[in-house]
Amino acid sequence: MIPLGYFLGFGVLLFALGLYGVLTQRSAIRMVMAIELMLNAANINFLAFTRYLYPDDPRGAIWAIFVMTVAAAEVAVGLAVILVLSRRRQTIDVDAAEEMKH
Amino acid sequence: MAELAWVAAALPFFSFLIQVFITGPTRRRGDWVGIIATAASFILSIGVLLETTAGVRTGSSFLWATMGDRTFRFGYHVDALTGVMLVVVALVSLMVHLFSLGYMEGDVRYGRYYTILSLFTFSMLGLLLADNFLQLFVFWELVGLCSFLLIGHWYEEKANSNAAMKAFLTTRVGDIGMAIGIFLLYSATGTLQFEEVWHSVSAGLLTPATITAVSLLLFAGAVGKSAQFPLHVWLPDAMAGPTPVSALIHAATMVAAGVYLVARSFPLFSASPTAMYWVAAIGGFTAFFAATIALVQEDIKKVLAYSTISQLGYMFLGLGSGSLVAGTFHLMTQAFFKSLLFLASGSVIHALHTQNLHEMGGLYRRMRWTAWTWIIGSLAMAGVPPLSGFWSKDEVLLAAYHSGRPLLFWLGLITALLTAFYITRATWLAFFGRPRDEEKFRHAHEGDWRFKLPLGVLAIMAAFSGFVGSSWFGHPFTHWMETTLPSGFHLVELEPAGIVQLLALAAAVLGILLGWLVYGAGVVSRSALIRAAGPVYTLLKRKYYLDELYGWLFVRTTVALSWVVSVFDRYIVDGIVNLIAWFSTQLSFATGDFDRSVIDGAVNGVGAAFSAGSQVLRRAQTGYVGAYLLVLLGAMAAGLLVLAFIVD
Amino acid sequence: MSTTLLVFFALAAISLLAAWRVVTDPQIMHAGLWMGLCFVGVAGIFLLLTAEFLAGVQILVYVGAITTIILFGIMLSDVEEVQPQEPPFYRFRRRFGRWWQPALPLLVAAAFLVALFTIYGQAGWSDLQPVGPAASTPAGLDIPAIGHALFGPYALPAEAASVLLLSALLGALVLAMREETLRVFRGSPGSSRVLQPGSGMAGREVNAGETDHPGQDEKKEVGAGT
Amino acid sequence: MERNILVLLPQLVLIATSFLVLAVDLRTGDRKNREAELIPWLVALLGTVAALVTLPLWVGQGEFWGRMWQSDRFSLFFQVLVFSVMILVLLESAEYVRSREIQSGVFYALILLAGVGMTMMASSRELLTIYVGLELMSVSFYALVGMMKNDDRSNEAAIKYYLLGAASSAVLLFGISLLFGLTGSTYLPEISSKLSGLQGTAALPVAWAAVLLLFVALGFKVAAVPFHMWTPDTYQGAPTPVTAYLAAGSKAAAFAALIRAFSLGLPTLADLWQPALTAVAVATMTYGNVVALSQTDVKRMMGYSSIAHAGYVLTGLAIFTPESLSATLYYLLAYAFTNLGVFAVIVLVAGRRGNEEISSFRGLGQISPAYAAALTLFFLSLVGIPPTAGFLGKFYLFFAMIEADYTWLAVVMVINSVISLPYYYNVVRQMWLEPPEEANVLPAGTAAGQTAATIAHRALLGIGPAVAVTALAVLLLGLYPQPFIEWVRQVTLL
Repeated sequence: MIPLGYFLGFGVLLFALGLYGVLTQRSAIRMVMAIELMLNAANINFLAFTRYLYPDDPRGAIWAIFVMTVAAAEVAVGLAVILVLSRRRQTIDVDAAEEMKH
Repeated sequence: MAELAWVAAALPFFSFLIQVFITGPTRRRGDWVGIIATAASFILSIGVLLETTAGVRTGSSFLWATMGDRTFRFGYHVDALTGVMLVVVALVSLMVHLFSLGYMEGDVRYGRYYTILSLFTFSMLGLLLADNFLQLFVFWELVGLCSFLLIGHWYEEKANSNAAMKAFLTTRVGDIGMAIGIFLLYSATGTLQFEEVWHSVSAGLLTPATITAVSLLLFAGAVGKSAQFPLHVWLPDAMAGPTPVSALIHAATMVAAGVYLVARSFPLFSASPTAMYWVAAIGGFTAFFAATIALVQEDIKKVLAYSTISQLGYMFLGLGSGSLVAGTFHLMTQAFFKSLLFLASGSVIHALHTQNLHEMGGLYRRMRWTAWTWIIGSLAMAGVPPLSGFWSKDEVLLAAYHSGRPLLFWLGLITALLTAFYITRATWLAFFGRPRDEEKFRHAHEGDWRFKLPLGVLAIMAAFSGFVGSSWFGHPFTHWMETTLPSGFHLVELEPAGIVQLLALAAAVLGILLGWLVYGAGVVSRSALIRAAGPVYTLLKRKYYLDELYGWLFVRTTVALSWVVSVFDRYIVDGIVNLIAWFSTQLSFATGDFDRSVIDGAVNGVGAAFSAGSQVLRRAQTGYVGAYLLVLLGAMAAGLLVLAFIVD
Repeated sequence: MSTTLLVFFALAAISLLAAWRVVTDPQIMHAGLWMGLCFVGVAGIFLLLTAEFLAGVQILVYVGAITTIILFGIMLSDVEEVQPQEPPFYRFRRRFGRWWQPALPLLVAAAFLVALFTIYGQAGWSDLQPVGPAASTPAGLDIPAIGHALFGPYALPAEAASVLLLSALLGALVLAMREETLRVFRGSPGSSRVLQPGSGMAGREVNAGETDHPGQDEKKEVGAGT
Repeated sequence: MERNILVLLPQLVLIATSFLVLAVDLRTGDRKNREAELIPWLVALLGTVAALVTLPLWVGQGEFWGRMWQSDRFSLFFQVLVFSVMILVLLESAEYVRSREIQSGVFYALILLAGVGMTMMASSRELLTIYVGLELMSVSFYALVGMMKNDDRSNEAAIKYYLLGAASSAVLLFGISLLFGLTGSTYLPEISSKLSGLQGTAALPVAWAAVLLLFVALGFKVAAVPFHMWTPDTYQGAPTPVTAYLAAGSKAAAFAALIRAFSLGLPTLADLWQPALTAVAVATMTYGNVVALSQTDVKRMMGYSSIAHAGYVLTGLAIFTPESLSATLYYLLAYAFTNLGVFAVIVLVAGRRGNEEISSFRGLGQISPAYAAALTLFFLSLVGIPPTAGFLGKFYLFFAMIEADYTWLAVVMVINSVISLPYYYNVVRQMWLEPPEEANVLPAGTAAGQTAATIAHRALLGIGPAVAVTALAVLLLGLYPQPFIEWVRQVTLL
């Protein structure tokens, strides 16, 4: 049987990839995608802990469902904001939005 | 009556409210409200004074806030010290209210002016009535705010609003110290009520180090408020405000709040010799230092401003030398004669529309009333008996004499001489001699009763208020102060010393005489005086030519003797006046320079450092989301690394 | 090496590879599709964790909804792909200027990895085996149990989540809709308001169904206004 | 499992009102008519007042809805605070929304829904409810911040807030998942008891990591250094009432969650997070104050000021005594009212002058002395000069610090408040000591500014009451604090 560490390690790798992605991208939509990867990593943690440590508690699964729901809502609003950006500036490069600084 | 002392503070507050909400700040109807309220406060204050000097001490307070198991209270406390201060503040405020009727007539912000005067009077009386440090601090900030608003009264001129800012910010520097001192005191004693703090001090609950630290920090606040070296820079600039305001706030009351703080906290301060030493040292040095600067000021208000700094230094010298009586007594007399001088200068400025002493002259012929009251004020300040300043200055010098710090005593004595000298100079330049500006002189005229009445009243006070502390009447002031001290503390009875009185009198007379010689009799012309500065400088540089003198003496005695006579002629007889005058001039130029470059520089420097830091740090905000994310997530990753490998 | 372990490694490899491509694929549309594949891989992992229901939800929500929204977003925003054909380090230098700064994202990610692996190791989670029988679904991941929980003790946050969705709906609607569409929607076509240049523009290739709007004119307006 | 609908009454009222606002907005779609335009606003305002009014129906302490909802004095306090904030924000919005072409119906609905999220964050001991409340608030704010679609800055602010917010919520979730793995629970009291059982074991570093990740996400919301980077940009770009809402409401709610999570769920780790929070608090207040010195845009300046104040408030949590927590709540109360007052005047001035540069406050003392005086009062409160709410808030914090032997922290805070003086003072100087610049006033007939008389008249709608209420609150909290102190002391007996 697969040890818990494998799942957790996979989650950490996924989170780290998301971390790397959100830091290197300039496209707003890609940043959103990278953030979704991070959320998935959290979900893997919730389910792996439930399966291995707390098999009788549905709490982890509930959390996973909420994370997905909230992620969908967040992505919807986020994309709308990005859409306005693309309409105003003809780009989804977040570096174009740097009028306010210092 | 003493139980109603708080009403004295409440009345100006109601006047403030009425002026804000009913008469409106822009129309000129509020002035009489303010005057009536202040007059009522004054009458009440006299009642309070009469009772408290008979030994009544009372007070009451209500619960303001409970934090944890501690309570903080707001209330009032009345004793003889409060009584004296109440009368001084209410009287000067009333006189300034009256004087402003004429002085501020037709001003664009007339209503606002009276409104803030009421607020100030309320705040100042509240400060005096406070029975704990917190309340004192609250009113301390409020008077600072009023001062700020009044200095910047004519803000159309940039210099005025800058002066207001400088005053506000510079005093805040002292206030940090004061706030920290209050924290320390609270953490050491668990209370801020005066009575309880004094009790902890006398019961020995505080370590000497704590007492010293708290005292010095509180004194930092006093240094800021009372414009002592090195935080004195704001007061001369504060002269940008209307002259009656200078008389009220920057001569008689608010600047004296620092002295009041130390006097009020006397049981605390006197428990720490180190703190007392610093109070005396800073006071003595400031007294001398400011007096030298006052010697060469051309602006009549600046002369008075530096003089105020100097006199406040005197009060601290008195307090620091261990005499509560000396400090507070001088506070009282100075309030009267200095506000008198300011109002008289206001009268002159109102008549001439200039503040420059060199554009005045001969005003005695045009403005007798103003001139006479000014002369009374200046004689009082110079310390001529039996005017008020004589008695209080004598008390301060006596305290310094007995304190075992001869340097400070001599500094005080020289200051007395310088004081007499510069006030004589100002008197002569303004009121005597030929008018230097005929055009202005022709238009000069005495004001109406609104000018004369306050001057007259204050002149009477400046002349006679000293008797309450004079030996002729058995030192009643000393007995009043005795009653203000909590049980366990006693005033040190100072043995009268004839030599001190004699020296003080001599200094005053000599100063006036020298001033008269230079500016009145014209024995030495002023241009010659300045020219003479060159050779005298060489003289000093060559150690008075002593080396050469000896050579001549031994080699060619006869010639040498004649030379010595000539030197004596030239430098001693002719120049003794020049020497003193020159010395002071040089010193005041030097200190003035020090003032401008070093102190201002330090104050500005700290500000500049912060704004430079601000400029650098704001660069971190690049505007790129990527960079923001990097900081956010980078901090997170760094934190995780620390947790994983370092914390254990 | 057991079969399940092989399957795990295969799924993990697919997911991580897809995730890597999300970050690096030069075509943003492809990146979106890679993200979908990654989510599918994660769903497979959920199956290995015997969370069948969650795997289904993952497919439905993440692959079916979120990936689709993102692909729609890519199409609607319809601007040139900004992912330049340069290695990521080089790009980062352009943004941050200093030569060493491009390495920072990598450092951050690496630090996260190292730190968490260390911490997990200390917690003793590396070799932990599941409680109970390996293959069967535990009670906590059982569909009825989840259902009971969701509408039992967790009913309140579930209701709150619906309010959250409402809020997101409103926000997305008001932001994404063009001004004139909104006006039609609100029943006030003849509003006296002046449309400011650049306010309600559409992209060049809006969906065919929306061409009844004067998109061409607006495009000019955009050009003039921005 | 006590399923009492009454505990949720205020939230239900708000949600219902948001529906009503949307419906009314559809009906009054033709906005030529000024009165009709105000109907959605009025509905939202009345709904919020109704929510506030239902609070006396408080059903008492206890847990409801399967431990998902905690009704106690703490939640009551924050509900009162949030609803008051909402009412004031709505008062400030009326004119702003009209003049900036914002979709009023959705705008007000989102404000109401964000309020529901905030109160949820404060009313639960279960991380799940806190998380959903946080997201409800955040999602509403993403849209609210970017509501001015014709304004590049508003959109930029929304982009920045959204991307950083989404990343931080991912971090939060990862942290919670670790906490769940360690304790098997996301219910704060259970977490606490499990963690105390884990003291000294090798698994503890996981809890530390979780604490850190939680703090990153919540610190982001309260704008603590180094998670503050969004604050100035978002504050500057967002519609001004939304900025006020962010500063007063969002920050208070995030502090509520932070206090709940740390004092209830993680007190056993206090040895670890207390020094860390202290360091963050000092860095936060110093950074905010120093950088604010060189700002020229008043909203941006208030952004940095808000960072500084987050630092002050964090000290209360860092000291972690019952008194310091009470002081924190008192400070939040004082800060919320003061800040709303400041933003009300900013809305007024920006409406007249067309921009939010500090120089546009020139001569306000002459044009409308009452507003200038009020703004001066608010700034005095922000600096902490008596006799204002801010002074008492700071004093209470100082008191707590001194009692807990943190006198040095009090000294740092005093020095900080002096550093902060010049930038507030700059605005005050512009108002009182500078003549008004006529060129700054927009010519008559433009959307924003006409004559001073018109302004004064217009200001009566919303801004006037908002300023009056906040000014009174600031004075009341400063002069007669005793009842409020007693209130917050009861609250922190969690």
